[in-house]
Order: sequence, then structure tokens, then C-alpha cells
Amino acid sequence: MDIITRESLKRWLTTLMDRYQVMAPVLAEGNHLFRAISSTDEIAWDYYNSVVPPKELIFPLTESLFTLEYQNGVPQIQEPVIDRQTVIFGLRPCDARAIAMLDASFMNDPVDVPYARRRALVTLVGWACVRPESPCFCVNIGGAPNGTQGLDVLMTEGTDGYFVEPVTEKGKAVLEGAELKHTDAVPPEPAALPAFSTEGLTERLPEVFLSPMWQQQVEACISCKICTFLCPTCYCFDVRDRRDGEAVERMRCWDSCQGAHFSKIAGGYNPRATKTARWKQFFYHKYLYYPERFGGVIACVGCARCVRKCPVNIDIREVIQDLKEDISA
Amino acid sequence: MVAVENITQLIQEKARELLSSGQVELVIGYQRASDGVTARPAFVRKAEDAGKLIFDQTCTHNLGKYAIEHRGKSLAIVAKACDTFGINVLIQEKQIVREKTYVIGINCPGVVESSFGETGDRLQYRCQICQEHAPAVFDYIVGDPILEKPLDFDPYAKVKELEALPQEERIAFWEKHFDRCIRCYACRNACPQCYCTECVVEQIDPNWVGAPIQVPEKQIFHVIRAFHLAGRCIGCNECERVCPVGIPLSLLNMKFSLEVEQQFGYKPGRDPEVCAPLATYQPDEDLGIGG
Amino acid sequence: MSLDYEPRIIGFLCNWCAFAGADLAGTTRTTYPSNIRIIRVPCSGRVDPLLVLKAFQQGADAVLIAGCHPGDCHYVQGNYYARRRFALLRQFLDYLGIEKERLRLEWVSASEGRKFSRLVTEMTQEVARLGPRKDTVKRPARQAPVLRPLGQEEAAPALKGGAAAPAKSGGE
Amino acid sequence: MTSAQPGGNGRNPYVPYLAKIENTLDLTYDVRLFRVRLIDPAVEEAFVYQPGQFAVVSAFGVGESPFDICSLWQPGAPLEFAIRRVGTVTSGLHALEPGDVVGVRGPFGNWFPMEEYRGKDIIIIGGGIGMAPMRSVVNWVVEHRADYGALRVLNGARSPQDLVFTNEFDLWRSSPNSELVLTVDRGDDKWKDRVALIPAVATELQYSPANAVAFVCGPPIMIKFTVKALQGLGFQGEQIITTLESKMKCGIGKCGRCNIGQSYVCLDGPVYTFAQATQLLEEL
Repeated sequence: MDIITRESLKRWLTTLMDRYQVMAPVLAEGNHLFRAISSTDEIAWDYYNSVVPPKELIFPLTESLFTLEYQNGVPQIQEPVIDRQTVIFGLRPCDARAIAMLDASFMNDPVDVPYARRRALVTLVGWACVRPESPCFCVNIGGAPNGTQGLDVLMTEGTDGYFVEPVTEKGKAVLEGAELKHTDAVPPEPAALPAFSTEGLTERLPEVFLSPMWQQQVEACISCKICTFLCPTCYCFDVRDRRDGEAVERMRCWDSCQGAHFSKIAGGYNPRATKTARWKQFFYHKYLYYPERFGGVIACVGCARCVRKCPVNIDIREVIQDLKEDISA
Repeated sequence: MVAVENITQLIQEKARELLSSGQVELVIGYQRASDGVTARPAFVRKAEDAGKLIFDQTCTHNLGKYAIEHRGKSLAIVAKACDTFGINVLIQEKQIVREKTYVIGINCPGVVESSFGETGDRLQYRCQICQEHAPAVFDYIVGDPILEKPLDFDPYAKVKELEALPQEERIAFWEKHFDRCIRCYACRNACPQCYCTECVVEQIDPNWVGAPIQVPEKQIFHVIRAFHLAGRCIGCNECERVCPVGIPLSLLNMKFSLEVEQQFGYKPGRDPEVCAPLATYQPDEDLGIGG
Repeated sequence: MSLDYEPRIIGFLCNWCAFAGADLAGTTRTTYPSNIRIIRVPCSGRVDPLLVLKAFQQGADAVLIAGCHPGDCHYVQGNYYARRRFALLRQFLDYLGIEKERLRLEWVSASEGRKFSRLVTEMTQEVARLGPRKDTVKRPARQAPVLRPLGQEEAAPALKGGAAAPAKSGGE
Repeated sequence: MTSAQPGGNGRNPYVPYLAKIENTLDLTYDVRLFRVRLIDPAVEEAFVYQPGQFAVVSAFGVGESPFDICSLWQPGAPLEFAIRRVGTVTSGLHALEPGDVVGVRGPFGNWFPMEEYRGKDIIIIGGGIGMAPMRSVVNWVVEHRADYGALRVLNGARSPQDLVFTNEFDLWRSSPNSELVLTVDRGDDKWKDRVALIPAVATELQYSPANAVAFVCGPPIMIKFTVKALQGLGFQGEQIITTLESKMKCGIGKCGRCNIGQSYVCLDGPVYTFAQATQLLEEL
């Protein structure tokens, strides 16, 4: 395996900035977030994980789909230009795996062109988690703190620098010019996480759809959108117009199934009028609907952002445990 | 942390009594969270479940939020001193019925800063500046009365520091913070004083505020939210606690609290009989505006 | 009057007094700067802070709310509520970086055409002295597509041609 | 069943085709029929659709919403949408006039498998604006009259003023072996037909399930009870076909809001047999 010293790594990133826009975790007023950097000094080298997942770099909170303007009375549609080569540096394997899950949905026919355009320009250089901590649970849901799925390059911090593992051709290309040295050492193994099993959950979810358990689980929910907006695999959006005189811009913005109006149709009928129904939608989408559509993969990567940030401590791990008891009872 | 075991015990006993006598159908309190160290809201409907209720200095949530959700039911609610101010506001605004709401008030030692899996001894800022540790409304009171000590610093110091900054820096300060907002609405939804069934920032027809998650929309949301709480915010600061991206929302709410206190000498929730400042007026007052 | 910089002022005028006052200023040929854009409202008490914010966000340099003198409100007390509301709001906007001089509440009766004219002149001069707003939180007249997560500097030229061809169905 | 996607690969599916409103016809006080022609002839040629498919129509500056295409496809014919003014987008569309430009994306979704039902009796039950997707089925059967058995249409609405496509009633009635029953929830002094709820009328009419299929569309509550009534008459799940309305934004299975259970209405629907929709309707 190859290794790169921390100094060489910084030099490599600095030279990358000529060709690529480099996004990395930074500390913004006490919050770790992915932002474009102009110097490697801005990188939060000691971060655990970002508050907002790096999905926001490929699937922005708000993006323009097109503008429509009238030229001599003739309507003209223009799409925004997306042409910036970008390296996302330092994302965690769970978030990279989540991006692979977004790919499955957005790249599925018909291809979501705005997403695909961005995605094609992005190279993902990940950092393995050497010291993952509970409530993270990637290992219990098909991932690993040093997993490579979705990544182009995986780096693992060792004592003498970073172990570098190119995963894809794109990854090899981005590493060109990096001062890599061969080493016989092996990357450190990540610390163990508490284990629990999600086996058989998807198959049995349909049986418990009407269980009263859901209402109890979600009783404290305040219907905010933290769990969905901070979820690296959530990708619901809203499409809205903005008018300026005769010109119109159509944009899409993140939206969340937790909002009361999410599924309400004009005329007032709301198929998911209760917070229990809405939270169930969140859970079922991850653990049943997505897997049914995309080859059995559960759309949760165990990053535990929803667990850490839920204002009222609704703990998805606990829900899974309770469900198993409910199913077996 | 201050020893509060006896409070837990008293709450459990009271909950048991209220539920088994049928006086209330629901007790809203706190229970241990899944991390084993912090707290989360608990909903107890059977006397035999009362044992899961707890109280300690991690019980930060303002449970008044749920009193609105369960309005119409006879319920008991565990409320810290500041939470009772919020209950008073809700009574004043006819959102809940006093007679149907059994308030288990707590002489509150203050709550500590905590996050998932982590807690410590450091009091939350709102508790550091608190000078009213006794509940304003209650049917049953637990905890030893707390000796009120005058503060040796200005509770509004942070607001005043920001006020004193040059205009450009204030602009930069707020734009930097609003930029991080993701419009998750946790601040609004955690607030017991925000109970509109349809929020003006989400209203579609008319669509006052667009859906984009961009600084103009965020600014309008935060300003309107703060304004709608002017003279109503009781300073529980749950909005700031739940914000996933650490926006100092207390600096918005406290600015209004400061103005309301200075201009109208009013503090919300202390007495439900006194009218809120924006719901009343004095015909001949001079507010330095209008002429 | 000549100014280097022409401010835009949005005036929310009460239908029962200030709007008639402005009308009177017009019919009596009293001149006032054309910097004000008037929106007729049923009462100064109708003016929601949201409207004021929207005005600022859409590029207003200042907002004037003009209602009936105390005691004269057509709806008895609307102007009293407005007074309390905007006394708070202007302090708050100042705190966020929009100077309090940019938000005014004034009493103008239907017979005070002159006062209205003086007010607008005064306010225009004052706002011109303040200059353009320093905060950037306003929607520019034409927003270029936002591509922020892939780089802030990218946003500006994005509307102009480039890699992605405009949709074929765009023209005839 | 996949939908025809004119324009080819690599086209941004969120960019609508531009179309002009040719003319409109007020069907009721709040329902208007829009006849819309795609501006680009190449797009128009490729825009082939089946009864039951929908398109997402934009009122630029207001937004876009999905609407059933209630015309039958014919080369060179305009697209028709019956749109009830009920929300922001529909109000925006109603504010437009002939000659104005709208956006159209589609055709999306699956369709009524009319070929499969050749030789069967066709029962069509539509409530209110739910009659819009039913209209294409009725007209399909009328147009291919020899291919099908009896045509029995039950059209209901809240009031006589809410009945849509009244201008086509004579055409439907005059088709051989056809029946049209009208009912309203509340009549007025001029109303001579039935005053009853659709499920009750369906039961009363004793529709026979023998060699028949029933199409049902209307408000969720009407679908629910009409399906019950049909089941009471002996209809099996696969003999009942419905088209569901759901909140949609993208129309292509991405935006995540139209699902009922596992099924994305925009991709897997909007047409379902009741056998498929049993679980879905539990959620309704």
C-alpha cells in the first residue's frame, strides 16, 4: 500500500486547487461543515463528521433548474452551467456510501440530469474513521468505518501519514502528482462499534405497518426536519418557481416528509396528516421502499446524525430494536 | 450537578396518584434518553408506568409544546420555572385550559448543557442568567426553594455587546449565521409559543416566503419568527439548543425581550392577567416613533 | 433637487388619511420627490412586519408607513398597535444592520398634503445621505442560478451560455 | 409499461416542452378544459400517450402540477387537460388565456390497459373532477365501440353545477349499448336525475361482475366506498381499476412524495387495479 505524509498531502491538495475546486470539512462557528477551501489550513483535520452531510455538495439545498425569459416575445429556456471539476476531500465512508445510494435513485432512468452533471464532475476522496463511536452504527447496516463504496480514494490516518488506497480510475487520476511512497505497513483497524442486527427487518416491515408501536415511538416528535435534512440518504425535494417581471426561475430545494404539507394535495386532502404517519414514511422509505426498488439495499448508512441531533431523542436504533420485539411478539 | 433524586420520586408519586384517581389521562414528563445520560420527553398514561419518569438537570425540553398538541385532554405536565411562564402565555392566549392542565411545578436548579451522550456541570446560559427559579403557576410544587441571588453581570450583556458593534460587523455576523441555516424549522417546532397550524413562512397561497433555502428566505424566517415571539418569548432557549447548526437564536429573541422590557416594562408569562405588549397600547405613549 | 444616488422608498399609506394626504399633495400641485412608491393599505395597523421585510428584500432603501393621527384611526386603534409594533421592529432591524432611519412611521391626515410632501422630501434626503443599504440580504433584480455548493464565484456568469446548451424546445 | 420519452437521452427531464394554449372551454364554474399544442413539431410528433397517462403542466412563475391528459392521442391533435381551480398552480393556469405559453413535461405514468379488456363490459364510475381521466376511457370505448361489450357510465358530482363534460353526454348516450347515469349529492329545482352518493347508486344499479371491468376515479373517500360497493356486487380485485391522485413534484420518481406505500404513483401508477392497490388504499 502507498502512504503520503501529512506535509505531502497538503502540498498535493494545494496543487489540486489549480485544477479543481476543493471542498473539505471546516469548522464554521463551532460546526463542522463542508465548504470550498482556498488553503489547507482551513481543513478541520480532527473532525469527527460534518453536521450537514456532504450530499449538499452534489444535491444542493437549493438549485436552479432553468430560467425562462422572453426575447422579443419568444420564450427562451436556459439551463445553468455546471462545469466545475470538484474534489470533495475528507468525507467519511458512510457519507460516500450514501452518495452511492443517491446515485442509484438519481441516475436511474430517467436520469436526473442536474444531479448527474454535478456528480460527473466530483471526485470523492474519503477518510476512514479510525475511532468511530456509538451512536454510529455503520457496521450493523452494511457499511464499515473504512469502507470504500462510493469513494474514489480512501485515506486512512496512520502514525506516519495517510495510507492511500485508490478505488476507481477517477481516484487514480486525481492522485497523479501526489508524493506517494510504498509501505509494507498496514492501515490501523477501526475501533469496534456495539453490534446489533438488522437482518430480516425489511422483509417483516409490511406486517407491522399498523402496529400501535409507531405512535408511541414518535409521540415526542416535534415534526422538525432535522432527521431528514441531516440524513445523507434523504433526497426529497420541492420544485418551485420564482418570478421576476416576465422572467421565471424554476428551482428545486430540499424538502422533507416530516413537514405537514409534504404530501398534501391541492384541495386539502393529506394522506399523511399525522406525525406518526410522516415519521413512518421516513422509516419505511429507508428500510422497505428503497430496498424494494434498489436491490435490497437499506437506505441508511448508520451515520447516526438523526440520533445525535434529534431534539427529543428519537433513536432509530431503538426503533429497530423495538420493532424486532414487536415482530417476534 | 445538584442532587434532585427526591424530585424524581415526588413526580412519580404524584403521577401515579393523578392517573390512578383518573384526575388526568396523561402525564407529560421526562424519562431517561437512549444514551443513558440525558433526558427526553415521556408520555405516561398508566399509573404503573409512572416509574419511568425522572427529573434531573438534563431535563431541558420545554414540555409546553405537548400541552398544545394534547389540548382538550385533562393532563398533568412537569414544568420547570421558565416552562411555567410559557404555560401562562398559553393560558393567556387561550391555547390551553388552566382547569384541565395540572402543573407539576419545579423549583428549578437550572439545567446543564448536554448533547447526545454527553452532559456536564456547566449550566446553560439561560440558567446562568435566571433570576426566577420558582414556578409562576402550579398545582403541586416540588424541589427546595432556591435562594435568588442578584446577578453580578448584565443578563443582556451578549445582546448589548452585539448592539455595540459597528453596523458592518453586525451585518456580517448575522449573514454568517443565517448562511448556515438549513430551514429545518426545529427552532420553530421546539417552541411552545409557536403553535400556528400553518406558519406564514410555509404558507403556499399566498406564498409570502419562497421555498429556496437561501439567505433572504432564511433571514425573513428568522426575523418573522423572532418578531412573532416579541413579548411572548419566555427565554427557555429551546430554539437555540435544538438548532443543528448552532445559530445563536437567543440573540434574536433576547433583543426583543430587552426592547419589550425597556419600552413596556413587560416580562411574558409572569401573570396571565397582564396583557401582552403588542396586544394592547397606551393612547398617549411616546415610543420615539410616529409624529 | 439633485442627488448622486436615488433611493427607492416604499410607502404604505393608510387609505383613510395618508393616502388622501398624498392625493391632496398631488391635486394641489405640491411637489415631492418621485422616489416614493405608494402602496395603499386599509390601516397602518394592517402593515405586517413581513411586508416591510419583503420591501427591504426586494430592494427598498427605506420604508415609510403613514397612518392616522392618534385618536383618528378609522378602526379606532389600528395606529396604536402599529406604533408599538414598529417601535420594536425598527430597533430590531437596526440590530440586524438596517439603520432605523430607514423605517419610519408617521401620522399624516387627509388634509396634510404639505406635511406628506415635506415628509417624503425629508426622508429622501436622509436616505440619500445614508446611501445604499450596506447589508447584502436583498434579492438582486435578476438572480443568476445559484450553484453555491460547487463554488460561490461560479454563480455570476452562470446565466450566460456555455457547456450546457439551452433546451432545444426553447424557441420556435 | 414505460412511458414514451420524446427528446432522447441526456435531456434534462425538469425542463418542460413549451406549448401554447389553443383554446379553452369552461366545463363548470371552476373546471376549464385547456387545449394545448406543443410548439416544437418534432416534440409534438414524439409526444405519444395512452389513456390514463398524465403530464406535468407549468404555469410559469407559479409552478407546475400533474394533470391527466384527458384527450385521446391522435396525430396533430392538441393535448387536453380538464383543470379544476383549486390551488395556486391551477389558479395560475386559469389566469392564462389562449395564446399564452405553458410548459408540459411527460407523458408520465402507466395507462389503462384497454387492449386487455377487449370484449368485456366496461363500467366507468367517476366522481367530480375524477371524471377527467375517465373521459379518455369513455371516449376510447366509444371510438372502439365494436371491441367492447356494454358501456355503463356513472357520473356523480356534489351538485348539478359540478358535473363535467356535460357537452359530451349526448355523444356517450348515443353510442350503441351504452348507458349514462347521473347523480349528485345535492340537487336543485331543475335537477331531474338522481340525488344520491355514488357508492349507493353503484349498488342500486346492480352492475354485474360477469365479464366486466370497472373503472373508478374520484376523491379518496369516494374511491374507498365505491370499491366496497363493487366488492359487494361480487367484483374481484383485478376487475376494479382506479387511478390515484397524489402530491407530485417531479413526475419521474425522484422527489419522493407521491408514494403510497412502496408504490410511486408517478412511476408505478397512477393506474392500479384494486388487487394492487389494496395495501395502498389502507394508507389512504
